Amino acid sequence: MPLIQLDDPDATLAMLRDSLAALAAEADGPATFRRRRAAGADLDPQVWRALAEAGFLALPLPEDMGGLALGRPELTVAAEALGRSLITEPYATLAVFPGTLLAALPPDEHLRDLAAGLGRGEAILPVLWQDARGRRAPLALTDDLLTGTAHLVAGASSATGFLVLAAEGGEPVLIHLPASAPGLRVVARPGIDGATLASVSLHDVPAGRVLARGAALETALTQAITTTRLALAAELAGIGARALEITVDYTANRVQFGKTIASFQAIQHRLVDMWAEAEFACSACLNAATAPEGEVAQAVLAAKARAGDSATAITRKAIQLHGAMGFTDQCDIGLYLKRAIALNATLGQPEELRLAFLSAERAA
Amino acid sequence: MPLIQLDDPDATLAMLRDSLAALAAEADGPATFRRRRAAGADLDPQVWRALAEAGFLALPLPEDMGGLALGRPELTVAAEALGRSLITEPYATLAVFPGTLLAALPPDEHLRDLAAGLGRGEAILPVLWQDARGRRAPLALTDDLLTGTAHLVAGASSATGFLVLAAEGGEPVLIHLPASAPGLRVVARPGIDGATLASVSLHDVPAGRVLARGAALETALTQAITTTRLALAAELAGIGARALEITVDYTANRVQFGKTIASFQAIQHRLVDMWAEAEFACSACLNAATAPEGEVAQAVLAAKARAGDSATAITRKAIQLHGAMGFTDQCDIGLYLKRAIALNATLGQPEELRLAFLSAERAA
Amino acid sequence: MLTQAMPEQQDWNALTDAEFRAIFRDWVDRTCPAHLRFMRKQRPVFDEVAEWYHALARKGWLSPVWPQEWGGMGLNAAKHIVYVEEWARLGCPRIPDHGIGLTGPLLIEFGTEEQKAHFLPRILSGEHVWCQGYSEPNAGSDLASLRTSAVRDGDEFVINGQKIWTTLAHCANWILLLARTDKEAAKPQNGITVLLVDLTSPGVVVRTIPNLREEADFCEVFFDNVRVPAKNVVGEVNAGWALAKAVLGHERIFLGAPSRPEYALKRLELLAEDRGAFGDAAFRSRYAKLRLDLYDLGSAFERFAKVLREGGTLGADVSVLKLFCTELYQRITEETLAVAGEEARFYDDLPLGDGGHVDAMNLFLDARAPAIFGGSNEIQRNILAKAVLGLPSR
Amino acid sequence: MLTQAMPEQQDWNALTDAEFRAIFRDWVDRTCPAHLRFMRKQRPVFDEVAEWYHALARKGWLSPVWPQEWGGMGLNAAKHIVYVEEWARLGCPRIPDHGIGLTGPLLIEFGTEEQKAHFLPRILSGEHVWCQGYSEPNAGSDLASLRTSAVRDGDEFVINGQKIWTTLAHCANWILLLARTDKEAAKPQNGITVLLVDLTSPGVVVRTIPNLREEADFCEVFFDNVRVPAKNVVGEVNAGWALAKAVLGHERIFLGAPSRPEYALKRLELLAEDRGAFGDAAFRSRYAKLRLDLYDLGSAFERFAKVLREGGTLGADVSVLKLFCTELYQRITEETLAVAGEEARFYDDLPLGDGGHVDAMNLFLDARAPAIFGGSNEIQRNILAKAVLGLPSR
Repeated sequence: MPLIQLDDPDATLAMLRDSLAALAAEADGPATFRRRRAAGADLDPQVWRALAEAGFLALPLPEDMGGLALGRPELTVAAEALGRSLITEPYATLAVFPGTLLAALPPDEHLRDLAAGLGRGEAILPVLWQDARGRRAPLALTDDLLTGTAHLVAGASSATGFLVLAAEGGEPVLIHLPASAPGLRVVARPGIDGATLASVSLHDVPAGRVLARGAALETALTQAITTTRLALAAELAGIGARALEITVDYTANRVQFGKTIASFQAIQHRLVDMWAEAEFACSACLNAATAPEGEVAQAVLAAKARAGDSATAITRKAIQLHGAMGFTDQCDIGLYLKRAIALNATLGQPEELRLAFLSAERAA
Repeated sequence: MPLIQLDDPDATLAMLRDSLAALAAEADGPATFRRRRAAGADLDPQVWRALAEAGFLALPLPEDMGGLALGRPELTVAAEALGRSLITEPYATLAVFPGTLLAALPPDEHLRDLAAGLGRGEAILPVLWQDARGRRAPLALTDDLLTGTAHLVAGASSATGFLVLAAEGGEPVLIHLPASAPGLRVVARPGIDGATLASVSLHDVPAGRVLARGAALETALTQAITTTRLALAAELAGIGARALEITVDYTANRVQFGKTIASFQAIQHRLVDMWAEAEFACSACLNAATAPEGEVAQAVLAAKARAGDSATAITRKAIQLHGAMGFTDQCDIGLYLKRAIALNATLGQPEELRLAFLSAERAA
Repeated sequence: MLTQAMPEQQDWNALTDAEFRAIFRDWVDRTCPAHLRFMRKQRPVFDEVAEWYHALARKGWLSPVWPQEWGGMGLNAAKHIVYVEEWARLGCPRIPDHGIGLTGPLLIEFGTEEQKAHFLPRILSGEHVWCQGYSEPNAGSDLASLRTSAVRDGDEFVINGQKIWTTLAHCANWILLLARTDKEAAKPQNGITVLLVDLTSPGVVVRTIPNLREEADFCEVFFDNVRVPAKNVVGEVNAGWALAKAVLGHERIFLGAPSRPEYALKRLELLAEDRGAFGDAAFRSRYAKLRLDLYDLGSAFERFAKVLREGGTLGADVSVLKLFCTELYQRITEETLAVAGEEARFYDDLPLGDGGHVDAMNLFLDARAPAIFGGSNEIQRNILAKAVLGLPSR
Repeated sequence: MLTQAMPEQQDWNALTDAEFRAIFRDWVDRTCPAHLRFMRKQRPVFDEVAEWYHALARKGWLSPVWPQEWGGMGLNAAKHIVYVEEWARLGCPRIPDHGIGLTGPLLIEFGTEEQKAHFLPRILSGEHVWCQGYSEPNAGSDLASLRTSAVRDGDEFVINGQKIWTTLAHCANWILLLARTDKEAAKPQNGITVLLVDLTSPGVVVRTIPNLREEADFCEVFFDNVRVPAKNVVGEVNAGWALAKAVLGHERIFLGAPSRPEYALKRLELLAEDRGAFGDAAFRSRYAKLRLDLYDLGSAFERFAKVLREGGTLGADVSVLKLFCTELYQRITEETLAVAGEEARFYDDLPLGDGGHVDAMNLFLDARAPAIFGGSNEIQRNILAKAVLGLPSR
């Protein structure tokens, strides 16, 4: 069955998979999804802590930030495993994104402490940077005061602080703000994957420490987006592959007209096509995880687009093949669909990513 | 099986169908296609004469032009029947288009004679008006001389004359030119449906009689395009429906692994989808043939787009279901595909037609 | 109970379609409450729409196809189509309609005079709210294999078993039940009986099944030695299969009515306008395809409606509408999520600049259902292959 | 006949892939004639490419996988992939390759020493041009049901029957024939024998079957009491089925190699540039999808190639490449016709502003074939359902 077939010479990847499997056995993914959704929460603190303890949050951080200094292959395998187990905490946006952003900045003591806290799960640091449509939010730093509203913020209610990407004059600055800063207002809305997303408004909030600015910040942001997209792609690939497996099992056991559904040729061909989509998502992620440095950006665009299309298509078809059962909330397959929709819509839907790939290629 | 289900209170349509069936029994469509292709001809004179004798060429002309003054339903049924029988003479472009163009112009004696000759099959009058991409050709009338090149011209080698749509100053004029006019050059290329298409160059050709000009001409042209597209749509619907029938027959008789191909569920579902496409093409044509005057333009855009997509998709899938046999030239199904491609590409591919529909609707 | 004002009745079928349409639209537009128009919820429960239900009943317009002697409008298929079209155009809410659409017609065709006299007025009054007890956990598409049993015991039948996917059973008080009365029948279709069962009877337990939108459209209904009077059998014992299949008739055309995708496309258009998507030629191209698919669905619907209008009957081929319609509905809602972009991460409705909302996710999730229910699209394709194309099974 | 210059041989597998690639590319680029590069014709006949065939043979590079002792390069799967990739990248023409790819490997694995010594050099020299006699009119996908018979008569077999879809048989002089030698076998797969048959034998008639492009790729081959020496049997009599199935091995990966869609996408790009289609965002969107599909096909191909590179063997799952590749090839050529617009009415190539041409229709028609041949995509899906997903048959 489809898996991202990475080389694993020293068995690090197998270890990561085992570790996540152990975690998933404790923290039942679908049950957590439903519990968090019912609570209107933005993450499940228990699962988040477990992820920290298993080292998943520190995975992309360098050693001097208390991290494991693991690379793209390890991140890919970790995210894939999360997808397969339907552990739906905001790993990509709340661990990978701020983690790789901090890791890519010119380091200093404060920044190292922040990142280390993030890796230990003690600091929860959503990045405020997107507007309601996912574009750069108009957050302004003027006379040491921050003003503006960021949207689509994961983990805002659980946050210990925020990383605010604002503009000062024409220059981007990154500021660390404590969650308790005065003039900061969080409004949460339910997300499709059972975690709330918030808009965070800043009204003349006294700016905390500036962590970085200018070109170095832009470069770090670009890197963080690419790495986060890779994690999202791998998670989507895991979701698609697992949803396929679940559907194969279901249809191979469900009997109609005296035969299993999976024995009908039309259903078999449908399942083969779903399997092919899962295979292609996995090989695209493999390619992105192992591409040479100069080709990573393009490879990641391709992988996120492919894995997003693949996971949403597979899970939609999986619902159909589950029949009436698939349309119920009690059946886990619907949760896979919802998670796939959410991740597919995070940091660029496929069409946008493909056009970015094409523009870069044709400009080259 | 799919058919354009028009009301037929006085059995005119049944008569038309019978008449075409008799004609098709004589003039074997596929055989004529191959013969005409081998000869590098632009039409088959024998079949064209038979169409004239059966009244098909005069069908859209008013009575004072020697026509039958029949309406959209009759034209639709005639074109559908041609499609089903794979009579692949350039009926739409060489009978319907010049016929309805002449019929829509302010009449005079000369124009009536021309049209009557067209209806009798004695005059073959391609319209010169398109450039190499199907846009309006830059044909200019200056000091009574015509200059410029028209492309995509059906019947150019068989023509007795040409209807030239040129610009004089800023104004459109329509000129009748004898085929023997000096300075007129025809270069033919093979078309995918076994009839050549030509480019016709005019180099200081003394202009013949001006048949019409100005707004009246533009209006007539718009009407002629709409009516011709309706004929094309109906012919495509006929092609698709007949290709489906052929494929149902073939797969219901072809045995593999001890069963007929058509008994495999995956093939059955494929055939059902092809049937649905044929059904929708037929109902779209029915709608266009019976729409009230003010809605015809939109209904025809929709019908031509639907029937074109449908016929090309059905015939492509039909090839696949015919297996190796479908890839041979000796199997008629390939001719249906080729004819579908040709008609689909005539006067606007589906994408272009859909965008035109949308623009008109959103402008309204 | 039956004290409504005298309904306004006449021979509707003697009017032209246009005349009937004008009369019907005018009254509905004046009468259906604004807050019930274009409801987000596909399947409101009885209490939410009771006001509109009773208004229709008072007018005598609640049951379009029942004969006038039983309080219906007696519409022929052509007029019924107008009724449904105007209903959709004006955005009237779906009412709990199993009594009107299923139990009523069944009793009118196969019921005893006593059954008709007792049950039909109670449907019109809203006293009885019906649900449909056909599907079972292992008899969904393959209904003939149902197992819920009804065993004769004196003047009663004793019911044991379980039904599932029973729409709105938790808001109903009666169920039209298919039960097995003969386990030894040669073919599983034989040995099935239709029973009218009071859901308030002892031994009945109803449990809701929340759907993908976390709404309780569906229920499970459990029967534990539930006693039903033998007079509540419809038709003959063991001959219920034919009855259950007989009712649908010309109404199959409505499974392919363009109203759902039409509504969804309107939402897509609103969102796209608000988000400026029409400025993107790639979106325009995809939107134009969906728009034309809807337009052509209208043409195809009209071709079948015409058959009914001229007094014909529909063949199996009418299912083509259901296939195309349900799959188009899905494609429209998928494009809506694409236009939503990053906002497709939200579960709730998307705000528009004018203060309105578009329920993108609600529609996307809802669109999963019609391709599954009412005979899944796979089953429809099987039927079409045999019945319309005559494809062999070997 | 066998008087070529000494081939340049060494242990290619000891080189890195990159080293081998550089050496191979350099020589091919210098040697393959310009007029044979990127030929419009998919399947040139022997005479059209003889020059290139002989150049390869002289160099010893004609047979990438045959062992060096038989005049091959002895490449392992990894190097073979490089060979095929560079071949495609440089636009070298396909050569009549049934001798190299089919008869040769079969003889090397199952042939007698005498057969090897006689036939292998004649393949390299071009004296023998082979074709493959497997399919029959009623045994296409279902090869086991073939009927062409071979009856023992002393030291000979007498062949009667008909083969079809025999690629380039009219330009070949030998055929690798599957024939039935036992009509009574319990399973139809048993009782089939592989024979080497001289096409110039009396009783052989070859007839071409023009394809959709009016080219004679395929033939029918008729056998009327054709006598074949018994020493021309490969392997055991009645045990030919396993042999016929055995040969493909790792080469199944090449059925899904991206070269055809890559070439087609390049043509689409040229046409689109010339026609200004990249200025239309709707086209850009569709083109980007095709471009990324091709890119991802490359990633998927690489994932399977890696297995071979590391010495592994491929499972049935490699067919996913063939499915995706052949269907992508079709979609690209369909989009090319859409860009052609009104010009999609032409059968011949479309002129570009720079004097070049794009063979839009040629590619569109050619793209119908790969989804049909080499095991139709329907058969591939059946195989994948069983072999990879383990789906039940009841």
